Amino acid sequence: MSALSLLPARRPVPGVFVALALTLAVGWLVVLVDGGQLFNQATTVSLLHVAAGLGLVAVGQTLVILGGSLDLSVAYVISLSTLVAAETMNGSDGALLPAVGLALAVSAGVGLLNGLLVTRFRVNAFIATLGVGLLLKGYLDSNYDGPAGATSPALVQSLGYQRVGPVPLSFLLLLALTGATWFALSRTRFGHHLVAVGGDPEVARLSGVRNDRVLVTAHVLCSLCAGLAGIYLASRLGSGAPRVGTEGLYDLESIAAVVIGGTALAGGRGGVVGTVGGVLLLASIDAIFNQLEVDAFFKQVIRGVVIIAAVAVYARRALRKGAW
Amino acid sequence: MPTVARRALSPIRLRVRPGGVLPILALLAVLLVLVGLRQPDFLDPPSLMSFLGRSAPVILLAAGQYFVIVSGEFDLSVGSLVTAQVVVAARLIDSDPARTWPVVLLLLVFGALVGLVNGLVTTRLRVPSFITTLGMFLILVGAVYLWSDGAPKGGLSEEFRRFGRRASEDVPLLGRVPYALLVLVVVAALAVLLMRSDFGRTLVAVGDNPRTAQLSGVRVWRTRTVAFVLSGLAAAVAAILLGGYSGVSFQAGAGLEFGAITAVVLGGVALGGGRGSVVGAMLGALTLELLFALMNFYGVSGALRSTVQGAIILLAVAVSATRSSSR
Amino acid sequence: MPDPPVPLLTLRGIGKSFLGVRVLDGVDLDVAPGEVHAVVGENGAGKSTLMKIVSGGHAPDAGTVEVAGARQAFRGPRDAQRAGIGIIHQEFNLLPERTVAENVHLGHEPVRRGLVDRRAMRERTRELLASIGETELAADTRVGRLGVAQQQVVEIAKALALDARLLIMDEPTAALADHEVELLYGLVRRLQQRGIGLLYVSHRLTEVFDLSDRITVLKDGRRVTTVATADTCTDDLVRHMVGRELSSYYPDRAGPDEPGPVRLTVRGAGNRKLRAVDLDLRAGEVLGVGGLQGSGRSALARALFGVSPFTTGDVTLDGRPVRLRSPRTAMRAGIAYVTEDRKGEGIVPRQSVLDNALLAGRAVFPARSGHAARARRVRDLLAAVEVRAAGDDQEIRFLSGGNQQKVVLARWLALDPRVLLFDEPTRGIDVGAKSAIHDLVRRLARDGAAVLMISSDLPELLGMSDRIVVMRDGRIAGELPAGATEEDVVALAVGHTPQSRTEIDR
Amino acid sequence: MRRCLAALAAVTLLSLTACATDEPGGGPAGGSTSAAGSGTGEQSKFFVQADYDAELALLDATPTGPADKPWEQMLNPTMVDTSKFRKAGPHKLCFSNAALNNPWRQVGFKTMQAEVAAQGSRISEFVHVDAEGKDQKQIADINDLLGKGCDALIVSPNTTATLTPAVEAACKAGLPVVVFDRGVSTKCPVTFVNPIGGYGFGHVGAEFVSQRMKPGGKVLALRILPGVDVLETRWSAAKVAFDKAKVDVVGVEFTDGDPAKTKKIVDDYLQRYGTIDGVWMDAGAVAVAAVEAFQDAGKPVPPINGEDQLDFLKVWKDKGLTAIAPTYPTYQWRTPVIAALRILDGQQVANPWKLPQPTITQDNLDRYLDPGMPPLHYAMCGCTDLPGYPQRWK
Repeated sequence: MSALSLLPARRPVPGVFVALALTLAVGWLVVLVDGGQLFNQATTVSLLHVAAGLGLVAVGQTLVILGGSLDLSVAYVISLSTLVAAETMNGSDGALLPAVGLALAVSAGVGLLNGLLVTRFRVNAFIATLGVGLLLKGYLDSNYDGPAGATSPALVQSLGYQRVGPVPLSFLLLLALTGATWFALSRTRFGHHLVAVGGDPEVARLSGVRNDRVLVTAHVLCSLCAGLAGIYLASRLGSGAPRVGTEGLYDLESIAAVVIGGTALAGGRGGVVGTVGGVLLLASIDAIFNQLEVDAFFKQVIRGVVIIAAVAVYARRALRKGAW
Repeated sequence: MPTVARRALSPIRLRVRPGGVLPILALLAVLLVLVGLRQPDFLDPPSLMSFLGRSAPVILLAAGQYFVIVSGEFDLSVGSLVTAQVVVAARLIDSDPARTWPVVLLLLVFGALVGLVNGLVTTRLRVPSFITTLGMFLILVGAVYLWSDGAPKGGLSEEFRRFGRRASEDVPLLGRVPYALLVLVVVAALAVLLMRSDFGRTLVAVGDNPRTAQLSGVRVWRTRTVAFVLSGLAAAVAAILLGGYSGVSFQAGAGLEFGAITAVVLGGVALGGGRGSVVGAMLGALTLELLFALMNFYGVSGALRSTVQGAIILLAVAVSATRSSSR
Repeated sequence: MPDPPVPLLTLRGIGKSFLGVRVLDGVDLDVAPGEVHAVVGENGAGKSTLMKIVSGGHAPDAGTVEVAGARQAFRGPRDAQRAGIGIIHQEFNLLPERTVAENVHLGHEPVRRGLVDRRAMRERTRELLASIGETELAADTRVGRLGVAQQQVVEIAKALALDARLLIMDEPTAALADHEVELLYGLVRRLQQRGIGLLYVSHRLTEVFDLSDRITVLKDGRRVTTVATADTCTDDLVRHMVGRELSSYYPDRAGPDEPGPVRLTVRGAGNRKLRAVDLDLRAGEVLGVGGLQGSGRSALARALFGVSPFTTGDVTLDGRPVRLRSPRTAMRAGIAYVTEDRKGEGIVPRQSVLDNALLAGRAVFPARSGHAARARRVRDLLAAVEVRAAGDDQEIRFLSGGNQQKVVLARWLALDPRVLLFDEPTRGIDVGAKSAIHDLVRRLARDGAAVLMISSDLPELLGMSDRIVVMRDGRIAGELPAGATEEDVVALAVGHTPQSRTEIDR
Repeated sequence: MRRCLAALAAVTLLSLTACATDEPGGGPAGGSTSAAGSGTGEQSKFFVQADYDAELALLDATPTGPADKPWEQMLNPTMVDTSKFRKAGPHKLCFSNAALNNPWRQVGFKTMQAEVAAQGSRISEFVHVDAEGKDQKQIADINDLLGKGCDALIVSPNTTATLTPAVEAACKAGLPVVVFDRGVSTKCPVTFVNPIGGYGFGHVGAEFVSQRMKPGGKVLALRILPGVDVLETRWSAAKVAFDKAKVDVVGVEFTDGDPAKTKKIVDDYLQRYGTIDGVWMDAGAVAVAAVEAFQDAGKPVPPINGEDQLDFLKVWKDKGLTAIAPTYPTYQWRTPVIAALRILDGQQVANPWKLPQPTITQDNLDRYLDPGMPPLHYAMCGCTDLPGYPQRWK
């Protein structure tokens, strides 16, 4: 309990983990009956890889959502980041670090633009990040007619395919990022201020929080996370891919994972641990349905229902707590 | 003592205030001038009429989205709803003209029903509408693919397609007037009337401050649900016109939700509710459509279009946002 | 240590305009260490704007702000905090989802080796709370779980956490019950002794006289006068504020034959916050409801209006049983409710004055005699209650609090209600508008409406009511006739045992 | 805004300096870009002259194999030995599918399922995993399938370059891999099944359109999406044809496969240029919409190419269009199953297994137009002899 009591808002384990456990248990049973095996090594590795990709984005998305904002441009940032990384590396290990640095720098630049539009120009986050996404889309569409560049073999072997037992390195990266973010939220001024800005911007402002700076930082961090996801995807794919972000629906799925994880869409409540739960839940549904070879469209229907139901449950809980 | 008995506000001041239609009219005028410079015959009645006709579905969607946004919510499901409607229509009509009208009716009911579900889940289960309609989006796309085995089946009858494709010929002065434009004019008039009615004013009040509205006897959940139903109905009408215009495809409604929201915001309506006019929202959609036509006329590279679109939206919204932030 | 000759705060020629409207004009003011300097004035006199300028919320257009002799140009609240200026806001500036400690330290979390020192935060919070006599409150509690008074305590601790040299209190007692006000008095004295200067903004003149050393009166954005408290009296002050005598403060009460038949009866009614409420309300009378914050006063009004309905008991209206399940059913039955939280639930801020006034009618009653006729009627009502606005299509948020309240009143009057429930109808409203509203309330009763009026302002409660019921712990503790004293009310409200701190969440 | 531009500028600079070469190993890049266009702008970096020449040569080549079963035919085959994969049946076949999100893939997949059913006695289990158009998911899917004891793996990659590492990993696992539709940048799969390819498709359409219109006439090129490799090769071949024929390509527009957008684009181009003398499309999905746009504007439909979708064939026949339909036949979905089974039998298979890529012309139009099938069905499915026809495809 001592570790839990350190959670930022002192909330119990988000219900998403209960749902995750249930889903896995039921899924395991059903798959077993179907004659399959949910938890074999290959499936677990696949599940964790899918989770890692989405998770890296969703952790960043959690930050902006906690701050009462939103980022719809992450999908394009991911694509851009894969390309910047892969093209800079160009297949050689020597350019690995500069490439990673450059990809992150470009991503951070996009985040800065998002943040400034939301704060300085007071553009609603939905529209601002949608617009920035369109800018990036145009750039990608007009400059790339397909995958480009080549990821350094060292990165492919390490981040892309290395694993410790059934756990891929990338998933460990996600765990590390989650830990760092959790720590930042609960133990740094930035984290405290971010949650305050999301909870009530006016209260935060009058308490001396520099809302704009906090939100811009959150947007930069969010884009950095998306950039990191891009680097990971580049290491998985072996090259930069101009459509990988949009094809993966990383924008909407990351938001879905965040809210399934119990973070309020309006901001000010929630945390990054729940988000990882949300990501794992979505990835588990994927894995189970894969094992059962259920039609992808049916899965999409289920996904829609899960998202709505999860948030409805949180809403009910919040209502029962009453008072506020 | 000056009291409210004095009604001395100049009409100009009325329109420039935040939420007014003047900025979008100005933008529209600039685009019209640009089009006129490049393609003078675009402004001739026949081509203008056909442009308005083909823009009708998007404008209708913007109007539907306006009801939801002004009441303080979002509807991300309209695009998928349009797709679903078109695919459903094709399969049910199966090129049989006799089924046209029943199916049209069914589509309207279906649209209203989807709106009703969106509304009830949002208001009664207190799921933020962004999530509700995102979920509905996934459900509708998944369900329609599932139902049609991944490829639209059947076909639309010529009678059905008439609404979106054909025109009333030989109208004095104007020449050809597309049926879609007639539908648009009727629906737009209804929308304007609705927004002037008690319901319309109440809807805006709900978006502005739902607590106050509730304590003034407004059934907030019902009002918002009706807004979602209106959006669903608008999507149904848009689907009928769009299916008529371009035929069956899974791409029929793709991305329309973002287009509609963008249009509404461009038209001066505040996300979060409580401000803006339905006329502004529809003008916003018209402006976006004109922007696309403009890019066709100026030969902007296909791939660069989204950049131009994104830049214009950001610029327009940022300018109006910084201008109206009167704190 | 003797006071230094330099004042803590010196304002010179402060001016500020919004959208071309001059809100402050050449205001001078200074506060010495250990001094309580009260600022009074009608609503719209510019007090809140002035306080926001001092605390860095607004930048002045003209004039200078000096803190301890050093000229300051605050770019935000943060700069003001650094200069040692703290502010306690009228509305709570707390985050319900965060703990007490997190709220108290928001914006200046203690940091050790780059990380927030949570232990230091908790300990310091405990110390701060103890220093203002609060020992029960745990630093780890979520603020959303606290009652109103406890939240006020957190708010004060939050201001103190900054080691403020100058503390601004903007209507600090607005949400407090009387015995809590006593606590605040003690606190103010203690702060004074520490050499902290206080800027004290309040509508409650009693408090102003009890606490302050000097008083500055603002009117229409200008400073009318600054006087030593000892050299002035209430009458003078009110004259400065509104330019008229204190005399006809409250309209005459109902005559002996004015209260008509019983209009509303409540028998054995209760819900989560109320128990066994029995009540009769007559046509033509003003029934005052007193009690501490959280005693169930607002819950009573909200139950009668169907917001949080009674779950047990019976209510009859004009002899017929009614079930008040929702505001709509209440409105249909002829009940109107003016809420205490005008900003949060009274107005739709970005809509026009007319739309605000028409809101309730549009929502519930179809316009039988036509829309034009209804709008005309509402316009007449707006004129009758003397709303000051640039026009009835002006957005209501640009109006002063008093004028907003008048629009809200017009909204309900348009429905010809038989029962009117007022919850703190004059809170945060300037003296002029206050007496206009008092007159209106009395006139409504005289015209045959039954009025139930909740007020924390004891003189108002005593001055306006024909009868008073006092609530405690969700029950009706007792009834007092007109002419009761403040002591009677307080005795009933606290149940003769002082410092009862039972709080029921609103 | 300025910052964004700066960021974009940085990226542009970067891409200019960094994209000169590409990874080695038979990938599509690395070839010369000598055919840099004149009228239609710079040639795509997807364009490889050698591949282009080879594909165009294949268009006239005579296939080996049964004439009535084009899905078993091979063009200029080079056979490879597969004896090391020989195994006793029945077999478990696994299929990692890029997506099922368009009618072409739907028709193809149904055809494949029917083929599996037809080979029922030899296949014990057929596992299908849909990557939903996500590279990342397909990589995970392939990895997942490796743990399922498959006897052979069939892959239809979502993207050529990005799926290469995953396919390589599958090869290393020792089971025979058959790739079809899009290729991968590695030689490790036993065979790569596909029809002649994008250059052939693009060339046939463009050549037809440019021959049937007046010289120097105006062509509108309608494309689905940028950045999809199959479609890029089609366009790059069309470019060569148009530049050679010296026609004026007045616009290259992306339709997103959206018929409404298509009609608007055609409408605006008609308004801008008065007449359009030819329409070329990189895929048939919006061909009917383009035709309608001309009809609705009251203009004659110019020479146009579509694909073998029945709605287009029907319009073509009904309205007497001057049209052609190069195909990317869906019968290629049958071949991987056949190939996998042959490999498991130890029979030789061609690598690459090039399938013929018939073109529907005015002369053979009636043969392919079956009014009983749904409008978005692909005529070139080679599925009429399969179990469940026609119900399965309806």
